[in-house]
Amino acid sequence: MSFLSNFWTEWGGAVLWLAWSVASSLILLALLLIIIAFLLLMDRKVWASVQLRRGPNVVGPFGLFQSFADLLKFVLKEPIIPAGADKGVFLLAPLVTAVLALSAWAVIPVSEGSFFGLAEGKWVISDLNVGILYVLAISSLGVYGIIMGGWASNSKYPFLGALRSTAQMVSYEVSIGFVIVTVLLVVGSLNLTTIVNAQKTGLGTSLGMPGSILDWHWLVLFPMFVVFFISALAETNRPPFDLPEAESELVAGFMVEYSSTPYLLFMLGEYVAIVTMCAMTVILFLGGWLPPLDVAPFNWVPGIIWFIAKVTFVFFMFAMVKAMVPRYRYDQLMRLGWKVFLPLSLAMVVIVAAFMQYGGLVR
Amino acid sequence: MDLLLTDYLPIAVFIGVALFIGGALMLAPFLVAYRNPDPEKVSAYECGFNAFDDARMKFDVRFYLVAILFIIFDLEVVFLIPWAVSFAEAGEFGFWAMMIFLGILTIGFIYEWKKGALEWD
Amino acid sequence: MMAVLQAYAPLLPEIIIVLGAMVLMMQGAFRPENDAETSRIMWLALAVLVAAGVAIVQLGEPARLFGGAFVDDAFARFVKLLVLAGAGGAMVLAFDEMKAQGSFKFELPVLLLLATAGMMVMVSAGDLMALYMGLELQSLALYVVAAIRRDDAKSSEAGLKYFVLGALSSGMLLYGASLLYGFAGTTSFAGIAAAASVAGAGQNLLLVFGLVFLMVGLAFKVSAVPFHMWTPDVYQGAPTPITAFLAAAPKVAAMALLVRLVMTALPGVQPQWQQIIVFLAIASMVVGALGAIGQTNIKRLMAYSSIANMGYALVPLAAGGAEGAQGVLIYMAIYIVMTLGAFGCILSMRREGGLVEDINELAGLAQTNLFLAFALAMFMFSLAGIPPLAGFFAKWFAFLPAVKAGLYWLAVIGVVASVIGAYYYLRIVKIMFFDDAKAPFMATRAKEGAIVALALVLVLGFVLPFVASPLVEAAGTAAASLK
Amino acid sequence: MALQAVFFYLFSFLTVASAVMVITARNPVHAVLWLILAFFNAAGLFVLLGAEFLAMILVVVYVGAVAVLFLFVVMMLDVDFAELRAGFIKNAPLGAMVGAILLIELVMVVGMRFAGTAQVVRGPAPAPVAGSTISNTEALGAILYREPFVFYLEIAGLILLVAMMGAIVLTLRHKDGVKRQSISAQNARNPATAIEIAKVPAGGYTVPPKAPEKVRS
Repeated sequence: MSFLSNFWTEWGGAVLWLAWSVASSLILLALLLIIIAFLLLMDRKVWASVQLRRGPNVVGPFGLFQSFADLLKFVLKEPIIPAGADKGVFLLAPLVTAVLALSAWAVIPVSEGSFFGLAEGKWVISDLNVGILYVLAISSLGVYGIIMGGWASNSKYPFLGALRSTAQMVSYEVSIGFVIVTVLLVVGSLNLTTIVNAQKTGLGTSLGMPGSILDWHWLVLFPMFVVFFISALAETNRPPFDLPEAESELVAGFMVEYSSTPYLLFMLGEYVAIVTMCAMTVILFLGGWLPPLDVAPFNWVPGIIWFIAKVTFVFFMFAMVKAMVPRYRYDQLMRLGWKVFLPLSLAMVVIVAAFMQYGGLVR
Repeated sequence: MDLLLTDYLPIAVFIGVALFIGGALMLAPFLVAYRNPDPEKVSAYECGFNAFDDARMKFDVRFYLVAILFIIFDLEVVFLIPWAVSFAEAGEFGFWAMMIFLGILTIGFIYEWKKGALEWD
Repeated sequence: MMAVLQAYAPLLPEIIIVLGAMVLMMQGAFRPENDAETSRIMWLALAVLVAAGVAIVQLGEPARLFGGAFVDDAFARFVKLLVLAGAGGAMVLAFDEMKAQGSFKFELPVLLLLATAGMMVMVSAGDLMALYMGLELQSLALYVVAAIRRDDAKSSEAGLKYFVLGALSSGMLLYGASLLYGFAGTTSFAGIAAAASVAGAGQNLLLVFGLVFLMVGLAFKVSAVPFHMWTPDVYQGAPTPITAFLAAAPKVAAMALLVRLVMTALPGVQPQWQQIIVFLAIASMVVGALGAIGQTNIKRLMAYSSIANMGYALVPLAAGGAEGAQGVLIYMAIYIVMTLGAFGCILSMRREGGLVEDINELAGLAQTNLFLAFALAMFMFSLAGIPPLAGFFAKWFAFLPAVKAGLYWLAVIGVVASVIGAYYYLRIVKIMFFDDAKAPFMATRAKEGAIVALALVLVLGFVLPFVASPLVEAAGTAAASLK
Repeated sequence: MALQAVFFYLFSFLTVASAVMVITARNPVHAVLWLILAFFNAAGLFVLLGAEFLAMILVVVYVGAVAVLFLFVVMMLDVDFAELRAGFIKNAPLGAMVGAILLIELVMVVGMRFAGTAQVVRGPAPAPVAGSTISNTEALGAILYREPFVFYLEIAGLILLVAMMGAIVLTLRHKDGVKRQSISAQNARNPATAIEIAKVPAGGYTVPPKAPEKVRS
């Protein structure tokens, strides 16, 4: 007994801390995955509606449980590892994709203040000083899953898909970097919470509508908002930039040889990355958890609800783009990235900086 | 120490939990699913044909050029980030210092453009 | 605003070169790519070099900028003029030959200008970081230039070898620099000098190891033995005009950097670096002299010759002091002239199929082209150190400080190595004048002829007091300004 | 403090171990993957030092960009493993010697520290002001863009410029007969330039006088 009590006095804090960390991580991950399950359904529903179909409607009411059924199906499918594949790398690739995509969420704040009144609680796992760089780093690592999967499959379509994908993601990452720099110029901090809070005042305030939707960065940095949104599509291999898995050319690109849960992990990673990008759009440009108007009914709603609503809205845009825009050809894709977005975002960096230096635009 | 404990350890725990979930999903079908591999099933997919040769091949040097140009612009972004964050402290001198830096790289960008390095063919 | 700009006036030569390079780059990018256009850009690049030279002469008071990272003193100016001359001379040599080889690209002059800018930063470096940045700017441009004939396996290989070994040496240099930083807590030469002048600093391992690694890195760049392995291959593989460039200006810049580093940052530990320099000098002189003997390829021969020459140039540095620095500067000035002249002759060894590099093809040159044979003979005599040619005086000013400093045996080894070296230089003369004539070379092209003639005049005329004494004096002033 | 030490040794060990794997891995792609792991651990070491910005940049630049290039190169090259290994064995003694020298030096330098013969000639290392809330990114930004570092910034720009030129000079090739899309030409098309109305006489035929201008797409 004395051993136990000694243990508790010495290590109790650490154990509690660890338990709390694991618990909060689990809560966040579980919520995230459940939300993604429904967003996936929404993606398919939106797509179906645009094409005048009904979409999944069998499992549960309105097909609400479709994604869970899919999960079960994947788990029960036979996992196939091609004979010529590099087994270790082949299995590592989907794991890397999914885990990296998920780990970006460790720094994304979904609201502010304390978490249901808990002293230890925050609305984010870790409010990093360099949060935005962390997200940038994680998203720049997204290519590895694809490159590893494509290479390890030892099959032609995956290889070609991986090549295309890498060049594509890499090309649009530059514009994303420049967009982030313009936001940093306006905000002056790499911390994501600070970036959201900086949108409490801005253009709307000077126009006489403080704390409103007009304060958010999407208005002041409108071209950057557009560039970021489109680059996010390209960065996550979403249509119309889904060349790495263009089914009419490459069958399924880097995922050709995958089946069962390894395939599921790729899909999961992809959707988590998409939702991360939606969340980043919301944080950088759409005021995070801030209500669109700082007046009575709106500011009663908790921040988390606003955040989820906004993310859902951006995801809806992603889904609509997928449904409506035909796929780009590869040369057009590269042209857009290098010859339109790159110069545009670079010029915007200079313009915003010049405005701040000489035009009296102060943070 | 503080930084480590308050900021990065939770991230490590989070990644650990994510890894656990991912690993569990990955492992599940190997435990529960029916497995019956045969040579046809585990051969590389090539629209029904047998693969002629190794799929890993030499490819266009252009991909490599894209990767190099990306590194250069990525570094440019890296130089811009601290500048953007400390924009007020850097002052007018810092502003023009960065403009010269960007000017040098813009010259390089124009050169690339005119040489056709940004075209895909 | 003007006041801010005025403070940066000492940077004017560098700014001229960099701006010139960027303007020419834009011109090349926007104009059609053909030989005539590239020729124009080459001429403009030469004009930029001249403008920078004029700017250097016109500079005002010596100054230190950026916390001592950029030092503008008489030493820097002298070496910069040498670098500009070397770069300009090699550029003139590059015109016709690069055109003949079909790799006449406008990027060539632009890269050479940027490399020159890097050398100028190196020469003015008063800080380990400036040293490294200048060195990298220079090296990176030269790696590309060495491989510029990308469809030629040899040129690509030369570029790759140069790059890999250059990167290795940069790594060594950085490792040494980080140790020195760990020792002194600062990267500025003045700060290191202050820290190193504390009594007993010579026993500090951080300082000693840092010193060693810095020396190794720089020895790579000046191709001093035992870090010379890349030189023969790169010299042989790179297009000949590029080899001329590599042999001239970068050597001077790296040597000057070494001089400034040991004289201004490490005067407190002279015994330590003196040992290293002595070793490098002896090894380079001996290996350069012996290695050249078996060579039949004239570019490889020039590579060993330059290795040996670096050994001779290090002799006065081992002696230290202003006189030693003066000896190095005089040696490097004459070395540039001899090297460019010799390469001008090598570029004239042309037959229908292009350049001829085999020494035996020179047989009987005196009967077919007396001027070329005479000029090459003079450069060889000069490299061998035969009076009254310039090379003799170079060695004189190199060995004199060593003798004065009591390094008799170093001077003796130098003289012995010179005698061995004379064997292979004289062998070429013998082949040219006494062997049976082979098919004649094509007529020497005007630009190469001009460089050869100019170098010949300088080599022959160095004995005249009005040629020698301004150089010696200027080198003396430059050396004295090293503090 | 113990926790920090644990992580320090963990990261250091993994860095060294993966560096060893980089040079012993049979497959160059695996070698690059090990290298990436080494970069990650180096980033972890930066975090332990409190250099968050550098840690993130290390990941963004080295893992996100440089290693991608490495992977490309390794995938593009037809590396002959047998030959590579032969070369390794041939050069191993030289490499081992250089490595040994470096190791001995490091041990001596560290040993000197423990033996207490190291003289501290410099002032205390710059440390953050206690209680300051400035992040290290800001601190970096505050010195990088003014004297004297602005000098290095501009030279870094020039080095990047040379790198751009070098990459293009050495690798860029244009294929012949590539049809490129000119979006401006497409947008400039109008009915006047694109179509022609020809009157076809009844029972006859007509040959267009000239082919309509083709716009490449």
